[in-house]
Amino acid sequence: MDLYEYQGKELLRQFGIETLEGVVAASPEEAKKAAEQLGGGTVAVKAQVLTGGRGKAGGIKVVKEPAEAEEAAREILGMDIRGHEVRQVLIEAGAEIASEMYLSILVDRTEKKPLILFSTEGGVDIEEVSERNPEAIVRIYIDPLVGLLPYQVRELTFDAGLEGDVAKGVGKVLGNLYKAFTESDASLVEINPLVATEDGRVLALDSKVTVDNSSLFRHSDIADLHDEEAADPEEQRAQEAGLQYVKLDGDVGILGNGAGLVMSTLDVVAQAGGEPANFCDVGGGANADEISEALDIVTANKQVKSVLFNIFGGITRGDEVARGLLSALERSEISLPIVVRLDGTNAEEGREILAENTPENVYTEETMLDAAKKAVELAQDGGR
Amino acid sequence: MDLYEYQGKELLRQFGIETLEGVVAASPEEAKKAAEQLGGGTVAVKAQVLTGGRGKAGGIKVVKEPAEAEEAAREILGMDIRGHEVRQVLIEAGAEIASEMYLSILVDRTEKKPLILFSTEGGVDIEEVSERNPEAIVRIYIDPLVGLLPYQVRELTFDAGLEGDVAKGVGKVLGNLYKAFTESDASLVEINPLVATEDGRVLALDSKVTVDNSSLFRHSDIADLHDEEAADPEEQRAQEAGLQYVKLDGDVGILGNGAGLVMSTLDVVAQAGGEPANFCDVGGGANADEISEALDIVTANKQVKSVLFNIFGGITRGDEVARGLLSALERSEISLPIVVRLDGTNAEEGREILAENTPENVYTEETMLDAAKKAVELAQDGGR
Amino acid sequence: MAILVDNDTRLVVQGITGREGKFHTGRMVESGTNVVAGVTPGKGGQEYEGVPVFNTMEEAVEETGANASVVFVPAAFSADAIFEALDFGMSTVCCITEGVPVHDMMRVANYWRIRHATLIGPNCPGVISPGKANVSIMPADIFTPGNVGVVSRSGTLTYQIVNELTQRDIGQSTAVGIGGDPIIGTDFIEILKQFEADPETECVVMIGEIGGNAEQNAAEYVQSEMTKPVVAYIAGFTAPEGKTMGHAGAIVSGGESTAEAKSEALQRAGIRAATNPSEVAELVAEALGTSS
Amino acid sequence: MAILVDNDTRLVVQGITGREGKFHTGRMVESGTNVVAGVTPGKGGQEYEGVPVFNTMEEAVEETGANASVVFVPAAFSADAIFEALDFGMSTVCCITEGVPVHDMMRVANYWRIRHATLIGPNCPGVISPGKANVSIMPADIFTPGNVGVVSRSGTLTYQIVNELTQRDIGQSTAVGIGGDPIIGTDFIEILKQFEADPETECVVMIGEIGGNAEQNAAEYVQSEMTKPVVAYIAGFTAPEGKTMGHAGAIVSGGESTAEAKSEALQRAGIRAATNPSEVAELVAEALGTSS
Repeated sequence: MDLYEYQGKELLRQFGIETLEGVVAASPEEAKKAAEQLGGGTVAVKAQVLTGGRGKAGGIKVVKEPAEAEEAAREILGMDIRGHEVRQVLIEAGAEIASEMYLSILVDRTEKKPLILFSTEGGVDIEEVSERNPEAIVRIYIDPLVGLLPYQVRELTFDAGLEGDVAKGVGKVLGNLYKAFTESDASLVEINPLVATEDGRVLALDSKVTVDNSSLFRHSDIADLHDEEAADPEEQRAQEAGLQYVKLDGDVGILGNGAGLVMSTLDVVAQAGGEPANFCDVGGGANADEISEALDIVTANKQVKSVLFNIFGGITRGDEVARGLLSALERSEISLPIVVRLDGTNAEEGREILAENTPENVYTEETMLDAAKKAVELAQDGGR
Repeated sequence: MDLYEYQGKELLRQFGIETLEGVVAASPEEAKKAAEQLGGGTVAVKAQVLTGGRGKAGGIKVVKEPAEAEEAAREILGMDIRGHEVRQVLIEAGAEIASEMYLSILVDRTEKKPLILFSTEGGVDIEEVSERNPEAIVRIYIDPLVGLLPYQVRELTFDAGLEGDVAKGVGKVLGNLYKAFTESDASLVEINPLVATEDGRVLALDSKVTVDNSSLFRHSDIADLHDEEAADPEEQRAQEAGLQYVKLDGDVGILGNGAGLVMSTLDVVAQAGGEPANFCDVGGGANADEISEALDIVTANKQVKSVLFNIFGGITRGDEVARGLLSALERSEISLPIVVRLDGTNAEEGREILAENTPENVYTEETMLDAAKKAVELAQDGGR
Repeated sequence: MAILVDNDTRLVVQGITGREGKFHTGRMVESGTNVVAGVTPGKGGQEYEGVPVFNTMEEAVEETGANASVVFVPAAFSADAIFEALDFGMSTVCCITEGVPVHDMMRVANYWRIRHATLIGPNCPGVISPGKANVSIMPADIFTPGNVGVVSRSGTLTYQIVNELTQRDIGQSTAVGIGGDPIIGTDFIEILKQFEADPETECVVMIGEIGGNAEQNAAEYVQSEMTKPVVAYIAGFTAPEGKTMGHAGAIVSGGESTAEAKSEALQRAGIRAATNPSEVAELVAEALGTSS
Repeated sequence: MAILVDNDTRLVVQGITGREGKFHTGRMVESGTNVVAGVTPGKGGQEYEGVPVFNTMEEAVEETGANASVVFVPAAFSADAIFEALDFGMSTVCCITEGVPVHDMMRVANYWRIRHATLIGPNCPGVISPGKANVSIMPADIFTPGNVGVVSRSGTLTYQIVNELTQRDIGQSTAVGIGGDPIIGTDFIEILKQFEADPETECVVMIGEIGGNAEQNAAEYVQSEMTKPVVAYIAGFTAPEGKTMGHAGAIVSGGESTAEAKSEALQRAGIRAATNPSEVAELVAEALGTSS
């Protein structure tokens, strides 16, 4: 689960990391009031979206007075930044910045440890820095059973060439950030830029925090921050139904059982010249309710012109799957062409059941490749 | 550093472990007032001493009303329990006890891990239980990097045959006790007995807490509890001078450099038929100030009839040691016979220096055995 | 032989009395696995499918000499169950449970005892050595004994591919589902190493997907250390950036985590890569010299 | 040969710029030890006795190829220094510092990397392999090369005994002061094991004291595993219960921790036990067949 900048900063502050003073606004008027509240001087108006690249998209403006803040908010609110609508802006006080740095902690999958990344080249994309000048990034792995050790903090500051107050300040932020990372079950906490001010303070000018979804049961405060409005309505509905669903741009709706099989189905559809409209994993069972809900969600996307249902019968046998599917189809009023490919245990029996009972808009195929081709063809023919 | 029962209980309460209500009293009058404050009913009057066996010594009395509490306190205050004078009593409310258990966490030196000991046979000496019925003790080692795991708590309660509220209550106490143990840098936390009450609560009826002296720099609150009055005055003075000193019962005062060498010196004196009056390690150097302070402390014990000074010249050479000793002797006015045994690097030179310059009451010997014999002989001759 | 589980496996089911635990215990027993014990705190003394239930792993191991465990306990308690299994000497631990917190898994993965055991999962289908032992939730009847080792991050995709192998009369030595989470116990490399050493295994199928860079590391290992042929398949070429595709670990989050990057690494390492699942069985047949 | 430290030792001194660190670095260099680096945070770039000082172990190891370290940093920071030494691959770490918190040491002692290194101490005099390397605060001039291994919980008592050995022309292969704290890195057994394996060592002197039961464990080990003669001495027969005798770990706190119990265990194991320090050299001479 991703947090908005302002939520992430609130979390950082809870763990003792300093940020600039800021107020969230959802309208130009609120933005103006916020700017006044912050003293009436220079403020930054920053789009709150759960994606990167807002700077380049014009989602951040620095203005000199409240009236300008109102104007900037009017421009930014409602913007679409990489598919995300801006519904809030953060109005933030200014600061005299002496230097910009980068600091993050993430979960390193290979080492299975928290990894700290630090660079004195902050404010830019860290992947860019990594490619251009890998030496400029200090990397330190933490043993999660031991925690962050004092020597590792020193190593970071020495390796980065920090000195004096800045070294001390960064060390302190790092200790607090590691605490925030572990105690919030984060998979990523990133401060870019982490700035040193002219008066020697070190503070977080931006924040990017991702909390492990699997841990939300023990972080109800964070779970409560989940922003349902920001999610795609079909994704939201799928989540409520316990389905794994991701919306894409194409016109071939896809359902299947098992994440790997569904991902593979998307690939095969693309290879057949089609464009998948979504990823949808219905899980292991052949429960008619679940199948029918999944079909409804997939076809609620008006771009979908055909549906490919790819099932491998494992523990749930092919004949049971076929019956579940039929019962689901009976209940729904989908007129779109549906290609069913059924494989695995008792697949033949399942296909026979389908062949005898299916409505006209349902086609069965034996292999994934053939099924994909058929679904693509049907979509190109216009579907409904 | 050992805590008094009432201090240990205060610590346990800070970590969420329930105890009986209690008040400390330093006089019979205070004891009476305390008993009244606790409701005027049955209370226990318990000697506060930093040693075990107070029960057998008559240091605990259960009384039915405040006047009796006053009387009991009068008997207990001033008592000598295994060399410890009782200066305070804890007046504690009564409880309906259903069962007595034993729970402790200690540092296991061999495994280098915290070790939990639990028994449903509480209220008695655990070493006794261990000998009589070792099966009655559940032992669980904790990995200090992982901490106490839920499965280990279950294991303890299942292995001990606990059920229902008592199992839950003991589990909760254990979690809190482990926290108290680690966060206080304790080397021992012991609750004996840990009791289950008739109404299903689990609480600590006694407490024994030892905090690692080496950790006191980060526990100023605990360090402040150090009871200077309870210590032997010479031990207290030695501690202030940074010397390792332990008072014993004999008449041969002993000084040396290095804990092992001094322990060995005590043993050799005993083998020679003498009785060591103390253990005193003056450390590695040959600083005249330190030697003179150590000599003063050792001879402040009026039982001492002769002194054995056993030095091994290592990095500090024998000649330097000899000069340090002479300068120390010049300053002090000790008339007791002092046997000096000097060995190690430049020992011969050192002995020569001593031979030429020492006052009459100083004897030099070449070997530990000879020196011990001489010191014992001199003590038996009456010393001063 | 086979790897990880075989006829010598004495399995304990942790969380045996839960819905999933019960159901799959029945299936594992049915497919010939020597399930010697179950553990559910508070249910000690009961029996399920002829399997005695204990309160603790300590008791289960003491009473039955179990040497491997499979974990079905709920996600919030899975790490605790894994620690318990490791502390009582299990040489293989399979955690089926989905949704185990990543930080819990990091702690487990860095525990010293893990270096003396093989942890498969979490969020995995388990391990099956056809005809010997089934420590998994996989449909045992699509498997058949043979000489192809399978290691995969995905469940149904594995079934799909194994089914096609079996249909071609190509049997499997062991199939290992290493799990779809960001932090898993055992990565591809450790399993590849065991297959390389297993005399029964002659060819290995590796099924990867987007997220992380385990496939790249595996490719390097295959190139430098393995003599046996490896056939690979990667899923997720059409996955968009930043979206979790079903598995918590299947997410494109930078250059290395894309299917393209993985595919390129495989090719650089000279590994046979299938472009769709059905091609895998063909390439395996080729590699074994049994293609018709 | 020798154990732990020898001519191949490339030593880094952690806390080299402190009073003790400086003083003993001089002595270690003097006695021929290859001291390649020092570490003191913030003092990087300086030099002491010709030894370059670095800010971090990472840098010190990278620049000098150090393989062993000796720790002189203050007690509150010693565990951190030991973790740093272990993380950068030191095979031997000697912690001289006294007063390291017991809980810090328990954490260090249970860290997985400790299994790949030998930690001597804390609160110990260090290790010396006469004529080869001196990683200690011991007076090097009382030692002489030879074939007796010495392992001890005490400093000056070791000097006393070594001095008498040397006076009898009995040299030492390596002398190890394992330290007087309740929780130390390496116990008697690990050192005995190394002496048993060391071709240069023909007889071992073990010096114990009250507290814990390491001597009992060692006695068992000697009886069941060692072929080389062991001569032992235990100090503290006259120590009262519950009093710390100089060393934090030297305290009688129950049956096993007394000198009597240890002495009995030695006798049961058939180990030659001296009743006073001087007898040790006699018994060693006897054991080596060189008694006059």
